[in-house]
Amino acid sequence: MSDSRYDPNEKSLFEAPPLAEQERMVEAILFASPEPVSVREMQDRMPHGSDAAEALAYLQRRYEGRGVHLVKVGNAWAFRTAPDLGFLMQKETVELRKLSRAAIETLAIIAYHQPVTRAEIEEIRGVAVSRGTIDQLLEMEWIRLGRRRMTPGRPVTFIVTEGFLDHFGLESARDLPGIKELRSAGLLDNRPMPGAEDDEGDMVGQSELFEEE
Amino acid sequence: MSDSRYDPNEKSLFEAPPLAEQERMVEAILFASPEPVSVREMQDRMPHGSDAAEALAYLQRRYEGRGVHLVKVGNAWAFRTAPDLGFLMQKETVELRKLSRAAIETLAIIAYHQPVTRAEIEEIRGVAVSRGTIDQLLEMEWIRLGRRRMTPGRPVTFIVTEGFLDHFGLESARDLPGIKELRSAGLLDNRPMPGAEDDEGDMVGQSELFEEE
Amino acid sequence: MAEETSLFESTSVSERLAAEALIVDVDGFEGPLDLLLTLSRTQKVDLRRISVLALAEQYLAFVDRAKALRIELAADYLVMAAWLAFLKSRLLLPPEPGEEGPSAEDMAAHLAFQLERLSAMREAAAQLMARDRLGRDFFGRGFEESVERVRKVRYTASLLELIQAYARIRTRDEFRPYAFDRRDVFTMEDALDRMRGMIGFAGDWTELTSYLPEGWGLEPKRRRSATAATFAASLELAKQGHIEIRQSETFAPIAIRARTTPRATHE
Repeated sequence: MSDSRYDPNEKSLFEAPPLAEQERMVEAILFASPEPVSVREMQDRMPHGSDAAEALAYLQRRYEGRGVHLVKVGNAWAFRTAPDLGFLMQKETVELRKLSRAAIETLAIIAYHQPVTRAEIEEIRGVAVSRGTIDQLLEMEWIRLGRRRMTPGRPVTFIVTEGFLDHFGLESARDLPGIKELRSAGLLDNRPMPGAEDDEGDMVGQSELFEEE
Repeated sequence: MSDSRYDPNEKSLFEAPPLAEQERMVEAILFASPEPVSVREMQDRMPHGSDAAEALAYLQRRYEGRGVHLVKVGNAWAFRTAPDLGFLMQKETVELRKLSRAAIETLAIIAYHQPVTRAEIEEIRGVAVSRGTIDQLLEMEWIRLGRRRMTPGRPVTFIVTEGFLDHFGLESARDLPGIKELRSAGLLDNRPMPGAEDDEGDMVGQSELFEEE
Repeated sequence: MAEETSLFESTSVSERLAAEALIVDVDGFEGPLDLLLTLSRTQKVDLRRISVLALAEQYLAFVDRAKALRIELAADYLVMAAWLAFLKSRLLLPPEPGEEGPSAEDMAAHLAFQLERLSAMREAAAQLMARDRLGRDFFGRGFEESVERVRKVRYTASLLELIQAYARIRTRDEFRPYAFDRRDVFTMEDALDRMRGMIGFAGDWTELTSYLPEGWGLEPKRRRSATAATFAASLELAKQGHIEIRQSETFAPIAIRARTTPRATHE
């Protein structure tokens, strides 16, 4: 295989390179980038006719059990060192920003209930969410604005980002720890206070996210 | 191998981890480091009794022919994408930009008055035409050189190309509408000032103003 | 409480205290729901089987104690206290016939749900923060290979833009904004240049108007400009001692001639 190097100049226009070559290409692209790269972008950079997704499947198998792993982050892919080798990396460790208890809880509520409005976060925590908390999470690029809720006042909603998934090693918000149990226990439902006007309309929460994809 | 993860806390003090584990460690260290890492430094970071050089030799063999190679940089080692895949490290973005006002005016004059010399363009526009503007239009292959004018100095003339006609969906430059038509089509909102009407008479365009090609 | 401990681990004590001081005023509770959750733990039962009545009593007792200690309670706590007092009375008394609104049981169930949900979120947050994390437990590529961005700029224009550009040029005079039109302006510099060339031949008195440049004598606007410039230039030349000027009476034609005598003998 090592001799059958792919020369882009020799390619016939519509013939895709062999899969083994595509695998090498995906490997090189992902190695070169510190950020996750979307399948779409890989595909755009690879020669015509390539199938990045298929090449990725092979590559992922190849790196199983190695010192670096191929991981999926949302719709993108990245190489990451195996978590069990973290102890070797003191040198690379970046000081993680300390989050307040309020920020951590707010982040978790957004992740588990997304898309979620500020009013809903406050309802769950039983206390006002300070502007600074949301700002901090936005600034860290762990949350971003989602679609506005189609209820009176059209409040903005918050959702978590790909950066959040990357940081916590999650493939998607569906992989959040315990989310299935929480949902089946009804703890991710919006249950308005009995007798209170349901001014948020139908607060669909995570179910919305799941239907979408 | 993938199950025999190395746990630094369980190691007996003087027993080196298995070579396969050492290979994983070297792989992770080299992957995560922003700079090439020397064998000495790897050794320092790995558990006691490890042999970084040997692990490195195995790792290098493993990456032979892959999309990334293990390369020696001075006294240190680093992963680099395979040289034959350099073409993947280009990300082409096509940016559409509007022609500058000077360029489009010059182009318009050439289209309406071709073949036309630079001096004539300047006379019509009332300002000097920069070399760069003409060069840009030549480079875009929207204009090309016509015959030299048979006047003192034998100046070059410019005419529009097939590519120009193609881009603007014209069969010939003669299809370009005149000022009167523009006005009646509402493309010019200003009304002519009294006495300025003869402007249009001026606009004889290609054939009358200059000799035919 | 294990999950609480791990939650707190990620914040330094001083930061935590500072953050809490901003939000609450009593014992570091983050609002009434947080206080209720903490109180509920003393019942040592599953949150689903919690006695809301007992909890309400605990809460009200807490608030009373705080008042006795003259601790200023935030409005949130007092609102909750009022609501719980109401709930408590509803739970204890039989419903009045024909009473509207939700039943006391529904309200109590909702409170229990809120506590359970908050507790679940706390636990989820702790689990989340305990995960392997990028930059701490696992790492991305350290070396960033330069991905060359080949920026291809393609210029474009539409036919309409082309036509409008041409129209703009051809009709510029019609609608251009006011600009000082130099075509009909004869400057003093122009006049000076012109007169310097001619003055040597003017031995006799000559009317100033005869110095007007060709083509400037007919159209009134141009004539005015040229006359003014020529007159100003003649004054300048007189001042420099090159010519003499005379005017026989007011509004009479002005005449000039070259000076033959040095300026020193000024008469």
